[in-house]
Amino acid sequence: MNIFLFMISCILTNNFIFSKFLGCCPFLGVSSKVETAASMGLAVTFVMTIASLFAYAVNTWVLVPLHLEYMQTIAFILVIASLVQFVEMFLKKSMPALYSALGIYLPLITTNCAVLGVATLNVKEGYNMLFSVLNGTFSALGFLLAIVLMAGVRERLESSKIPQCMKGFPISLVIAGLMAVAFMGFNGMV
Amino acid sequence: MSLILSPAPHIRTKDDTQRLMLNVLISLVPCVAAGIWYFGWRAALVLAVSTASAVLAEFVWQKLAHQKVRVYDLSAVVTGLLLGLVVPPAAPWWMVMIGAFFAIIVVKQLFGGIGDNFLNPALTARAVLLASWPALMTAGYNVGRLDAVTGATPLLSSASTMDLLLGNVTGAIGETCKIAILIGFIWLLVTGTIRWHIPVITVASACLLGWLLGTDPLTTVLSGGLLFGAVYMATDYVTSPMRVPAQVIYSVGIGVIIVLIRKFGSYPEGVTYAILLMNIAAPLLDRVIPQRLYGHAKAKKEAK
Amino acid sequence: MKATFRGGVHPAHGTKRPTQALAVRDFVSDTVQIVMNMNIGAPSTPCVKKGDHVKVGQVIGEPNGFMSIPVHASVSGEVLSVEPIPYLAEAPAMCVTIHNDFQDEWVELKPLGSVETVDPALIIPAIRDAGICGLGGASFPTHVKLSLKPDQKCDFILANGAECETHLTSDDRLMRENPTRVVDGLRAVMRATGVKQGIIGIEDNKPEAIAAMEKACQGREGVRVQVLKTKYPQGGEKQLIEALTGRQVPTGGLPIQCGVVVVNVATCAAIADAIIDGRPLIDRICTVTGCVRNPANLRIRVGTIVEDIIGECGGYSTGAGKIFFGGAMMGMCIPNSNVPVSKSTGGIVVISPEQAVSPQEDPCIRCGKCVEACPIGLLPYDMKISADVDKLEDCEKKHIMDCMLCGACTFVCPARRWLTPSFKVAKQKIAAQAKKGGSGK
Amino acid sequence: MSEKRQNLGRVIFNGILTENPTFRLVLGTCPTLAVTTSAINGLGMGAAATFVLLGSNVVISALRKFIPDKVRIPSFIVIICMFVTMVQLLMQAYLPSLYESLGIFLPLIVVNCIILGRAEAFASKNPVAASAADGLGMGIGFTLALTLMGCIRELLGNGTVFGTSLLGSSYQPMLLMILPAGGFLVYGLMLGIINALSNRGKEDAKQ
Repeated sequence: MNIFLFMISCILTNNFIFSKFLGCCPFLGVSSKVETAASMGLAVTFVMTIASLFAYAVNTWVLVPLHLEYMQTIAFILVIASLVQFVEMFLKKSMPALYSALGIYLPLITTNCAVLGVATLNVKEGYNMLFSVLNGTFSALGFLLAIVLMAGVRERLESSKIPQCMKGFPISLVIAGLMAVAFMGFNGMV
Repeated sequence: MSLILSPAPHIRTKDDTQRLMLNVLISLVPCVAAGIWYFGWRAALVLAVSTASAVLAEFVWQKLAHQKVRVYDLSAVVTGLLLGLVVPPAAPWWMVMIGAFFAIIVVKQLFGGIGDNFLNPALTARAVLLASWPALMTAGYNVGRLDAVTGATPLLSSASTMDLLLGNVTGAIGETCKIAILIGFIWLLVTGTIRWHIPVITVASACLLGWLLGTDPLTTVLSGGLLFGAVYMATDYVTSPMRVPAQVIYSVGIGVIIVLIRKFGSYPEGVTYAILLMNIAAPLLDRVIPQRLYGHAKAKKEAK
Repeated sequence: MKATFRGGVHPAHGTKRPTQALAVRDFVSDTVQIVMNMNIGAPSTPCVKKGDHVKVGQVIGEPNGFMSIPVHASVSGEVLSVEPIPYLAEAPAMCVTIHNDFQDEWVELKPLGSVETVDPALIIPAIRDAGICGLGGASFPTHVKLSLKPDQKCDFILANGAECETHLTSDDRLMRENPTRVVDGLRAVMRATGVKQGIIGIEDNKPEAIAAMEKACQGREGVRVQVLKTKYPQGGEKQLIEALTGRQVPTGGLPIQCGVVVVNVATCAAIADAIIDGRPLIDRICTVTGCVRNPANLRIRVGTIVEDIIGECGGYSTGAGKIFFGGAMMGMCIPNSNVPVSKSTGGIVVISPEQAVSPQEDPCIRCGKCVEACPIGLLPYDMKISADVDKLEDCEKKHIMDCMLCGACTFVCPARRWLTPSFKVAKQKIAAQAKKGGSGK
Repeated sequence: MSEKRQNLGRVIFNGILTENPTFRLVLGTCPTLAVTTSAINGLGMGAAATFVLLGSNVVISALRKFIPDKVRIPSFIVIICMFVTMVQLLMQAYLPSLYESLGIFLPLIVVNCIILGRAEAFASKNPVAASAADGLGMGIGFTLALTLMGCIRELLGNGTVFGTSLLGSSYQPMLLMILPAGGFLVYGLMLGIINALSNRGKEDAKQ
C-alpha cells in the first residue's frame, strides 16, 4: 500500500473518532478549550507513536515466540502503563516545558482506549513495524485534528443559547455526530 | 415634556435580518423558476414541502421551548428553500420533510437557534439524507421536460457546455441552471447581502486545482453543485468565518476539498462535504488569524 | 486621489443634508445659561454673583489649573442666578444665568494682529484666555493639546473639516462662508507649534467647501486641502490621521505620539478670532435639523436654551420623541428641551416620537458586517459576547479599550444589537477598576 | 438481614437507574457508540462488561486489604484484564460471530472507565456482597442502555430489532443510524431527552 495514502487514510478516512470510536472519552471531556485540546492531542500522539512501536516489539518478539497471544491485552496494557509512567518521568527531568504543557494529560492516557486500541488493531491487521508506527502516529494526528476542531466549535458555542437539557455531553455528542457526517465526505478516498 | 433617552447611535441601517433573508429569497427566484421549468410539478412539490416543513419545525420548536417565535425573520424559509433546491426533483416528500426537520431542529435549534448553529442546516440535512437514503438521493432525476442524457449522477453525464450552462442536465433542483445562479449571485452582490470573496475564491481554487489535476476549468465550474454551493451555501453568514483573511483560507479549503473528493472520493460530488468540513474549521480560522488592529503595529515594533 | 481609512460605514442620511444649502444666520435669545463644565478637565469657578451686570466677553468663570479654561459671558445683561443645575453629566454643574439686555455691550478686546506676524509665544496663552476647547465635540482644552513637551516632535497640523456625522452642516457652512478664518487659525496653530505642514481634510460631499478652502489656501505657507472619501467616521481623529498622513496613533496614545495634532476647523476659526480680534469664544455655528419646521444653521451664543432655538426654527413639525446634541452616530440625548447648548454643540437634532423608539435586540447572525465596519479592526460581535456577561478581563483581551465608540458596528448590525452602548459600559467599568486598583496600591 | 438485602437492592437499582453509567454518568462512551449498531451487539457487549464488572468488583473487594495503595491502579488493571481475557476466550469459543462483530472493543473493556471507575470508587472501599451488587447493577444498567440504543439504531437503520423485521418491507431504512454519525446523534439526543425528563421530574418534585 502506498505509504502516503495510508497516512491520509489514518487521519481523514478512518479517523479514530469519527469512524472507529476510539478515544471518545478525552474527545468529549478535554475539548472545551482549544489550547488544552491541542495539548491533549499532542500527548496522545506522543504516547501512541511509541506505544505502537513497543507493543509491536513485545508482540513479535515475546508473545508470538512464546505462544502467549492470549496474553496480548494484559501485556499491552502493562506496556502502555509503564511507558506512560516512563515518559512522564523522562519529560519531567529533561523537558520541563513540555512536561508542564502535557503533564497532567499523561496519566489520563493510560486508560485512553485509543492507545490500547491502536496496539490491538496493529496486531489484528498484521501491520509490520513501519506501518504499526505510522498507524500509531497518523491515527493520533487524526485524533488531534478532531479534538482541536471540536474544541474550536465548542468555544464558539460557549455563548450560544443551547437548551438546558442539551448542555454538556449531549450537545458535544450531537456536534461529534454532525462532524462525523461531514467527515463522511472522505469516504472511499483511499 | 419628557424625551426618550437612548445611547448612540440613533440611526440603523435598513438592512435588518429579515431584509437580508428576503434578499436571499429574491436571489433564489431564478433558480426556483428554472428548477420548476425543467423538472415540472415534482420540483414545485419538493420545494413547497421542504419550505413548509422548515417553517413548521421552527414554529413548533419555538412554541414548545417557550421562546419568542422568530419565524418572521425568514431564516427558516431560506433554510427550507435551500434544502429543497439541493435535493433531486423526484425525492419522496417524507424524505424532504425529515431533512427539513433535521435541519431546523437538530442542526439549528438544538444549538440555540438563529446564529448559533455551527454547520449550514440545509447542507447538513442534505448530507444526512445522502447518507441515509443514498439511492433516493442519487436517482430519480429524470422527471419533467428534461431531454438531456440521463445518468446516475450529475457529474457523469456528458452534456454539452450549453446544456450545462442552461441547466438542461440532471441534478438537484436548483443546482443545474448556472445562469439562474449567476443572476442570483449578482443580485446578492448588488444588494450588499454578501461579498464576492467566498464564492469567487472557492470557484477559482477549485478550477485551479482541477486544472492541475487535468480537469478542464469550465467543466469544474459547470458540473455538479459547485456554483450553487459557492454562492448560496459557503456564504452562509452564520457558518462562514467573520474576517476576510479567514474567509480566503476557508474558500480555498472548500475548493481544494471539492476537487479531492471529486477526484479520489467515493462520492460523485464533494461540494456538500467540502463546505461542511470548512464550516467546522471556521471557528478555528477566525481564532488563529491575528487581528490587524489600528495603532498596534507600531507598538509591537517598539516593544521589540 | 481621495484619501480614506480602513473600515467605516455609509449612514444614508449623511449624503444629503437639508441644511447644507442654508446660510448661517445669527440668533440671540433673551436668557442664556452658561455652565462651568463645558470642557474636559477641571470645571471653572464662577466669578460673578447674582445681580452683577456683565458685558459680552467678560470672564464669568475662572479656570482651575492647567486642564481648564475660562468661561465668558455670551450676552450683556444682568446675572439672574449662579447655582448648580442638572446638566448632561451626572453631577449637577454650576451655571450662570444671564438675562440679555440686547445692548450687545462688549468688554474691551485686545487684538494681537495678523496671525503671520504675531509673536508665536503669545498664541497659546491667547487661545487659553479666549476659552477655546475642541469644538468638534470632544471639548478638550485646545491650549493643552498645543502645549508640546520638548521631547514631542510634531510634523503635521491637521484641520478636521471632514464633518462625517449625519445631519451636521455647521463646519461645511463655516468653511464656505469664512474660509480665510479657518486658514488663519490653522496658520496660528502651526506658528505656535513650529510645524511646517498643515492639511485641511474635507469629505468629498462638500464640493463648495473644498473649493472655498482651496482658494483660501492659495499663497499661504505650508497649508493645503486634501479631499477625503465620504465615509463615517472619517472625522474621527485616528481615522483622519490615517487618511491624511498614513500614520497611526499608537494604541492607548495621543496623536502627538505619531507626530500629529488635529484641530477642528471650527476651533481653527475661533483661534483666528482670538488672535486677530482678541475675541473670546462666546458663540458657535450649530445645525438645527430633524423634525423642526425650518431647519437652519444658526450662529448661537453659548448657553442658549434648546427650546428657544427650536422656537427660532419654527417649532416642532411632528412633535419630539428624542433630541440629541451632535449627529445621529455619536450624538448625546438630552433629557428635556430646557438644556443650554455648550461650546461643543455642533448640532441639535429632533427625532419624531415614532422614529425615536429604540429597536429590539435580535440574536447575532454572525454576518461579519460589524467586523467590516470597525475602523479599528476590532471584532465587535466577539466583544459583545464578553461585555454582555461582564467578563471584563476577556473584554480587555479583545482590545475593547481601543474601541472609540464611533457606533459604526451598531449602525450596520442587521440584528439591531446594542454593541456600542455595551462597550461604553464595559469601558467605564474597566476604567473604574483600573482607578480603584491604582489608588489601592 | 432484610435491611441489608434492601440495601443491596438499592445498590443494584442505583446502578441501573439513578447512576446509570451510560445515561447519567456518561462513562464508557467508546463501546456505547461503537457496538450499538444492532440490539444483539449491544446486549453482547453489555453482558461481557457485566461479567467483567462483577468479577473484578468481587475480586478487588476481596483483596482490597492486601493491595498496597501505591500500586492500586495497576493491580486493578491486571485483575480487570484477567477477566477480560477470560471473556474473550469464552466468547471466541462459544459465540464466534458475536466475538467477530464486537472486534477490538472486547479487549478494550480493560480501559472502559466504568470498570476501573467502579473498582476505584466502590469495590476498593466496600465489602464483597455490596461490591458484587454494585457490579451487577452497573452492569445491568450498562447492558440495558446499550441494548436500548442498539434497538433504536437497528430499528431506524435497518427496520429490525434483534434481527426481526418490525416496520415491514415498505420501510426505507435510514442508513445513517447504523453509521458512526448516527451513533453520536442518537446518543446525544437520548441524553438530551433523558435530561429534559429528569429536569422536569425535579421541577415537579420541587413544586
